[in-house]
Amino acid sequence: MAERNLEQLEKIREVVSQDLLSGRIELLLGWEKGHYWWQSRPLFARSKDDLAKLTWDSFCAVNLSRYLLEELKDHQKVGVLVKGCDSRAFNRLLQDNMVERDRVVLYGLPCPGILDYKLLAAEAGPELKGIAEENGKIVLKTASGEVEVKRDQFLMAKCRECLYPDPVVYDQMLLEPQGKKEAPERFKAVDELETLTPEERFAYWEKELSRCLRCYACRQACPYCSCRECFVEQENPRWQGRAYQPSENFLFHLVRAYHGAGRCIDCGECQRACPVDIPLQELNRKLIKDINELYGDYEAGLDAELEPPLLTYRPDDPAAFSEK
Amino acid sequence: MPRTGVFICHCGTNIAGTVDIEKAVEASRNFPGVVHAADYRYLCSEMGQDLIKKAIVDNQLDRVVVGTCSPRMHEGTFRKAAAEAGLNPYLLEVANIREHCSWVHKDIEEATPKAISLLRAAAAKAVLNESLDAPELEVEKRALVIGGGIAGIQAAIDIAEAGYEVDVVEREPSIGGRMAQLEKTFPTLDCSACILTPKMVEAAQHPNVNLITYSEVEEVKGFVGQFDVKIRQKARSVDPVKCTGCGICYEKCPSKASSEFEMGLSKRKAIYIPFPQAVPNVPVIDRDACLYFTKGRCQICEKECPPQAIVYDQEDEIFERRYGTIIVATGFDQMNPSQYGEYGYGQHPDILTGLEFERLFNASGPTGGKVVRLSDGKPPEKVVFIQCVGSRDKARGMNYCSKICCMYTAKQAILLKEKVPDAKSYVFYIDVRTAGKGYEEFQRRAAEEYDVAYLRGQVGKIFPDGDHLVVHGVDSLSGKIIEIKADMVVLAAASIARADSPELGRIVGINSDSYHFFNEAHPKLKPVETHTAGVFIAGACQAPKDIPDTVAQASAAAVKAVGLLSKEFLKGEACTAEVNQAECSGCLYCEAVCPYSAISPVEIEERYQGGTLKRTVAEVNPALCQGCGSCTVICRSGSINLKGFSNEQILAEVDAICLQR
Amino acid sequence: MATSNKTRLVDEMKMQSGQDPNECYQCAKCSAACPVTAAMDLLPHQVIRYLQLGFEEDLAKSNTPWICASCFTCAARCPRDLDLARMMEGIRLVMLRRREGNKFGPADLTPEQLEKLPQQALVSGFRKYNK
Amino acid sequence: MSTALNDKTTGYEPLIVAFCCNWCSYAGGDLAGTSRMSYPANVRVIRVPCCGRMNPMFVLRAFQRGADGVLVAGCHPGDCHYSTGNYHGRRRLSAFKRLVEFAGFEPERFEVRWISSSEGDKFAEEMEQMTAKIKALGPNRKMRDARWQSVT
Amino acid sequence: MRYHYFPGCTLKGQAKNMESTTMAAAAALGIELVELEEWQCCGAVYPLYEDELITLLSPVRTLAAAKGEPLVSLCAACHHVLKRAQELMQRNEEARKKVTDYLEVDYAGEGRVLHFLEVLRDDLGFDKLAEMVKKPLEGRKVAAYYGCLLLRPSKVMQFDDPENPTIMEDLLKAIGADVVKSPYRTECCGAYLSVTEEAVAEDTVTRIIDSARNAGAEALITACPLCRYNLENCASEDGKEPIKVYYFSELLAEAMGLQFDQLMTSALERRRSSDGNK
Repeated sequence: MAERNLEQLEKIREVVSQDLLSGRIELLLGWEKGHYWWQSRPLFARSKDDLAKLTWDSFCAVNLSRYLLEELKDHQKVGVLVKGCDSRAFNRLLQDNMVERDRVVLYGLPCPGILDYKLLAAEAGPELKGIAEENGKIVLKTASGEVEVKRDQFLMAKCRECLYPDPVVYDQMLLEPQGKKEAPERFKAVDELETLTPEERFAYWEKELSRCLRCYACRQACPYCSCRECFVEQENPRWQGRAYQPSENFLFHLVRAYHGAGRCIDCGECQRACPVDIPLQELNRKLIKDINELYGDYEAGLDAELEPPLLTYRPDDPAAFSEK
Repeated sequence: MPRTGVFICHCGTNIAGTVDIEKAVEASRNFPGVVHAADYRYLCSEMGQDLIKKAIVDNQLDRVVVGTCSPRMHEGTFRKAAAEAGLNPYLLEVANIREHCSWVHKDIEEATPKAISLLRAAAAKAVLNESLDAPELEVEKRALVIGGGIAGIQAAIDIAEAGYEVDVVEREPSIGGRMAQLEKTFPTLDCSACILTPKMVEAAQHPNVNLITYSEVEEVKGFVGQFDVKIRQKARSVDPVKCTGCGICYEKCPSKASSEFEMGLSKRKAIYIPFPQAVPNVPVIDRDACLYFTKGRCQICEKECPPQAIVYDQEDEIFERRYGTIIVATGFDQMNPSQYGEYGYGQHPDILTGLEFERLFNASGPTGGKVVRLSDGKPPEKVVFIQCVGSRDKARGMNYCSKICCMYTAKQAILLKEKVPDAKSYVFYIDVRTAGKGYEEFQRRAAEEYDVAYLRGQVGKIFPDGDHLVVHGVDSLSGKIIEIKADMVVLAAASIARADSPELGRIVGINSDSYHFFNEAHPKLKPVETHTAGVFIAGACQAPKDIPDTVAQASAAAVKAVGLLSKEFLKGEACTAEVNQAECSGCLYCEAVCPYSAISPVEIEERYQGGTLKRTVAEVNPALCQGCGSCTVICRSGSINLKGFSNEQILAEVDAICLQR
Repeated sequence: MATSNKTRLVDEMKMQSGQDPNECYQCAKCSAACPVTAAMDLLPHQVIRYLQLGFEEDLAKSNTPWICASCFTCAARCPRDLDLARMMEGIRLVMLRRREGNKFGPADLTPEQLEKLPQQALVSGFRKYNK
Repeated sequence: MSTALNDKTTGYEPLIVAFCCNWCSYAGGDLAGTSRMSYPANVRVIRVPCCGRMNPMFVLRAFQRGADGVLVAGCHPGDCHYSTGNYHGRRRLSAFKRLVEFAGFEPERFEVRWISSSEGDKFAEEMEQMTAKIKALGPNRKMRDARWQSVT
Repeated sequence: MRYHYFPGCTLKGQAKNMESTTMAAAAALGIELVELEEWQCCGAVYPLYEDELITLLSPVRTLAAAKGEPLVSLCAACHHVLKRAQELMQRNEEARKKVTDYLEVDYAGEGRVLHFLEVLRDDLGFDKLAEMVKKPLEGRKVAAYYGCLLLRPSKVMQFDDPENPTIMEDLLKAIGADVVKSPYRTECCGAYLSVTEEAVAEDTVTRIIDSARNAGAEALITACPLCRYNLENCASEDGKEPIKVYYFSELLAEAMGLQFDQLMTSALERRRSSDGNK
C-alpha cells in the first residue's frame, strides 16, 4: 500500500465530508486509486460514500483544477484539493476569467512531490509490488525483499524543480505548509541547450519532436490551454496543417509554448501527460527564463492580481533584437 | 469563387521601365479567381479609372486588384472608383509595384517576378476581402470645456463664435483661473485684469456659452460625437437668479476663512466672491467656515440679503448632458516649496512663492497693493529671487523647466523697482530662458534699466538673522560666495500638474506623462489632440506655458472641436476588430491590450444540455476601435479578428508570396 | 591644459564613486551649500566642471578635495542627485593611491593634539588622508 | 521556375518576407522608392497596420512555406501610431525571437527593426543587410514544409 | 526595554562622560543597554568608494553580532557608519556576499540600528520622558547642534528632517530647558579638518557659536564627540562670553536628578550587575 499518511488522509476526509454534507460544496474533486497501485486518478465525489475512495498518496499527480472548466457548468459550488501546482493552475484559470472564485472551495495540500513509477521500477526491477514511505525514505517492496531508498531521487520530473510545493491560494489549508523550495536546476536543461549551436539545437528538437503523435494530451492536461477551440483544430484559418510531418510538429509545439508565454505556471502537466516523453517543459521554461530576464521576475500563478508580462509593457523595455 | 479583375499600371515608364507589364498581365490571369486582367498607361487618370469601372460592370467583377503605386498614394482614388462602379470600396486591393518594386530595382529580370509575386499576394488577399462599412457616428452639436481659466474661456468663446453651443465647467465659484491672480503680464506689462475681465464678461454674455461654475465633472461615458457627461454642481447656498451681486452679504458676514485666491495670505468671509471681478458675480457660502452651518446660529446674510437669495438648504445637483467633443483646460498648480528645508519656506513670513509675491502688487490683494514685508509691514530694501525651486531638479522636484519663472521673475523685479524705487533685486539663476517674442529684450531691461542683479548660481541656505534673511549663495561666474542680508525672498516654485489631474484623466479617458501633465497625441503634429478621439487639451494642463502659448493652444483646440462639430456624421474606421463570440473564451486579454478601451466584457447566453448557461465574452465597440490589431495577437484562439487585415488574409498573402519556391 | 574628457583621473573617480560628472549642469548649489569653501582654491562646482572638461593636472594641484569634510550637505541639496561627497572621496583616493604614500600621519601631530583630540578625529583624519 | 531567385553563379537567391507597419516602416519603404534607392529584390513586403498586429504564427507560416528570412518592421518605440502597439509588439516578438532561436533557428533568420516613415535610407539599408546575412547563411530548411513546392 | 549597545572608541576615551551619563540616565528611564562583547572600532568614517570593502568588515561584524536585535549607539559617527553599512548590506548583494563570506557571518541588513536619541523619541517617547524628569532644567537657555552625521544622507539615516530637524529640541523641551533655535544647527563644524586645517574649523565653529549666542543660547548640546571637541577648541572667541558645550546625555542625566558621584556609582553597579549576570 502506498498510503503516505493515513492520518493526513483522515483529516482531509473529515473536512471535505463535512463540507459535502453541509452543502458548502456539491462536488469534491480529489483523487482515488487507479488500476495499479502506482496510479491515482481523479475522483468526483458527490457523497460520503464516494469519499471512501479518496486517497492522498505519492501518486496524486493529476492537476485537478483544470477539471473545474467542465464541472462548474454542472455544479454551483465545487471543492478542489490543491497541491502547490494545482493552486497555481487555479490562479491561472482565475486570471483567465475561466472560473469564479466564489464558486470554488480550495483545500490546500502542501505537497512533498509526486513519485515517478518508471524510476521506481527501474531501481527495483519489474517485480516491484508496492512501496512504503517513512521520513523521506521509501521502502521498495519486491518479491525478493525490501530495499530502502531516498525519496528525493524518485520524484517526477515536474516535481524535482518545484519552487512552491505549498498552495498559494486556498480557502483552507489542510496540512502543515513546508515553505518555498530552492530549485537551483530549474533552468539547467535550458541553459545547456542554449550553449549548443543552432544546428545542434535544431537536431535535438527535430529528434524529440519527431516522436510527437499530435495526440494533444499535453494540451488537454494544461491549465493555460483553456480555449474553446484550439488553433490546431480551426478550419478558418487553417493555422495548423493536419499532416504528420516535422514542419507541422514544430509549428504545434512552438505555438503551444508561445501561448504560455508569461502564463505557464510550470506545473509540468504537459510533459507528464506526454505519452512519448517529449521534454515540453524545456520549451515552457525557456520562455519563463527569457521573460524574467527581459521584463523582470514574474511567476505565473503566484498572484492572480499581478498583470501577466505580455499584457503590459514599459516604455523603456529591453528588446531581444539585434537592434535595440 | 469570387470574380477578380487585375489592373496593372505602367505609370508611364515608372513601372513599365523595370517591370515587364505584358508578362505580369499574363501571369495574373492564372491567379486563383482572376477572370480579367488588363493594363493601362496611367490608371489613376480619369481614363484609367473609367477603364476599371467599365471592366467591373462588363465582367461582373466582385474583387479588384490594382498593381500601381503605394496604397498610401492612391488607394483612396481607386476605392472611390470601385465604389462608383457599385462595388464596396474595401473589395479592392493594391499591389505596390512602384515604390516597393520598380523604383528600387534596376533589373527587369528581378523586378518582373517580384511584381508578379506582389500581385499574386494582393489577389490572394482580395479573394478574402469582405464588404466593409465605416461606422457613421452622429455628432451632438455641443462642446464641453473643462476649466474656466484663460484657456477655457478662449476656447469657449471661439467655439461659441463659430455658432456652436458650449458649456464651461469651472470648479471655483468664478471663472478666471490663474490669470485672474496676476497683476501684470510680461513682456508688455499690461494689467492682467484689464485684458482678462472683458473676456470673462464676453464668455458670460455670449448666447452660446453656458458657464457652470462651482462644478466638477464626475463621469464621462460614450465616445467622440456622443460623450455623456455627469456634472456635479456644488451647492452655492445662494440663488443665482435672485442674487443681484450687491455684496451686502459678504460685507456683513462675521466669519472669516483663509482666501484661496490670495494664496492664503489674507482672509475672506465665509460667504464670498473670490475676487472683485468674479464672473458670475454670485457669492457662495463656504459651509466649513459659515457659523450657521458649523454652529447653527448667525444667519446674518439671510437677514441682510435684499432679494432674499440665500438658500441654506440648497443641495449639490448632478445632471447629465451629451457633448460632441470635450476640451480639457484645467491649468496648473504651484509646488509647495516647504520640502526645500534650506529655504525655510513656511517658517518665515517674508519667504514667499512667486504667485504669493504677485498678490502683493495687486490693489485688491492682501496688502492693498503695497509691496511690504508681511512680518512688519515695511517696504523691503533687498529682495532675493531664487529660480528653479523644484524645477530642473530630479532629486527632490521636477525634472522639467517650468518655462514661465525666468520671465515672471524679471517682471516682478521690474514692478518692485517701480513700486519701491529704493529696492534692490537679486536673482539667483541657473540659466535665463527667454525664448519668445520680446522676452529677451524684456529680461535685459530688468538687468540694464532696473538694476536687477543677476547672479548665476544657487542659494545654499537661508539663515534668518534678526530682521533679516541671510541668503548664502554663490555666483559661479565670479567664483565668489555671495551673502545677502535680504528683507524678502521670493521662490520661483515649480509649476506642476493639478494634484487631481490623474483622476480627471481617468474620468475623461486621456493619459498623462510621469509628471501628470496630459499627453498630446503627437508632440509635434497633434499638439492639442489626445489619443481619445474627440478630446482635446489646451493650456498648462498639458505642460507649463505662458499666456500667449495658452491662448494659441486654446484657439487651436477650439478649431479642432469646431471641425468635429461641423460634421453631420463622423466616419469611423472600417477596418475594426470583431469578436467571434461563440469561440471567445472570455479571458479578456484583448481588453487589457486595447489602447482605445474599445473592448469590453458582455454576458451572453448559450445553450447547454437543454438549458442555458451564461458566460462572459468580449465585445468590440466599432466606434472606438482604431484597427491596430493588437488584440488579435494576444487572442490565442484567434477569436478576435481584424477586418481588412484578418488572420486569413495575412496567411493567404504569406502563402502567395512564398509560392515561387 | 588637457581637455580630453577621458582622463584616467575622471575614469577612476567615476568608477570609485559611481557618479558621473556629466550629469551636473553647474547650478553651483553645492558651492552655495558648502560650509568650508573659504579655504578651498576651487569651489565644489568648479571641481566638477574640471572633471567634465578633464582638467586633470589642475585638479591634482587643487586643495579642495582635501578641504572637503564629508558633511554631505552638497549631496543632500544637489538637484541632479549627484553625491559630491563620493566624488571628492573618489578624487582623494585616486590621488592617494598614485602618491603611494600618505598625506598625513601621526608624525604630523603635536603631542598636545594627540593628547586632546578625540579618537574619532584621529581615526577619521588618518582614514581620509592615508592609504 | 522563377528566375529572380536564382543567382546566376550560385543558383541561390533567398526569399525574405518583410512585415511592415502601415504608418512608419511601410511608408519608409515608400520613401526608399521615391528616393530611388535600391535594395535586393529578394525582399517582399506584406503590409500590416501595426507591429502589434504581428502574430508570431505569420512568421512560422512564412518559414513553413519557404521563406529564408523574416523581418518585422515597425515604428520606433514611443512613436506608434496606435500609441502602444509597438510596445506590446516588442515584448511579444522578443519572447518569440528567443523561442525560435531556442528551437534551432539562426538568430539572423528572424529580426525586428524600427524604421520610421522618414528613414527611407534605413529601410533600404536594412533590406540590403538582411539579404546579405541570409545569403551568407544559405537556404533555410528548418520547418520548411516539404510539400510546399514551386507552382509557377 | 533592552538593547545591544555599541560604545565605540571615543566613548571609552575622550568622551567617557557621554557614556557614563547615558548609562545612568538610561538606567533611571528603565532602558537597558547591554554592551556587545569584543566590539571593535567602527572605522569612524563610512567608506564612500566602491572597491574597498575591507573597511566594511568591522561595522558589519558589529551588525551581525546584534543578531537582528535592536542595536544602539551614542556617538554620531559610529551610528552613521553602522547605519550606512547596514543599508549597503540591504542594497548591494555583491558587497554583502563578499563581506559576509569573508567574515563567515550570516547578515543581510536585518535589525534596527538606532541612535540613543531615537530610542528616547520612538521607543520611550518624549512625553513619557517628560513625566519621568525629576529636576527640569528651568530657565536654562540651550540650543541643539546636530552636525552632519546623524542627518545626512537622509534617505539612509532616516533620523529626522535633514534641514529642519526637531529631535534634540524635543528632548530639550522634555527635560524642561528653554529651547533656543539657531539657524546654523545643521551646518558642519569642520569635522576632522580641525586636525589638519584648523583655520577652516575655526571659521565654521565660530559661525555656529555666534549664531547660537545671538539667538540667546547659553549652552549647546551635541551627540558627537568630534563636534564637541571642535566647538570647545576651535572657536575664535575674541573676548566674548564662552558658550558651554554638553553632550545631550549630560543634561538628560542632570534632569533625571543624577549627581556626578551617583553617576559613577550607578556605572559601577551596572558593571557589577552585568558581571553577575554572566
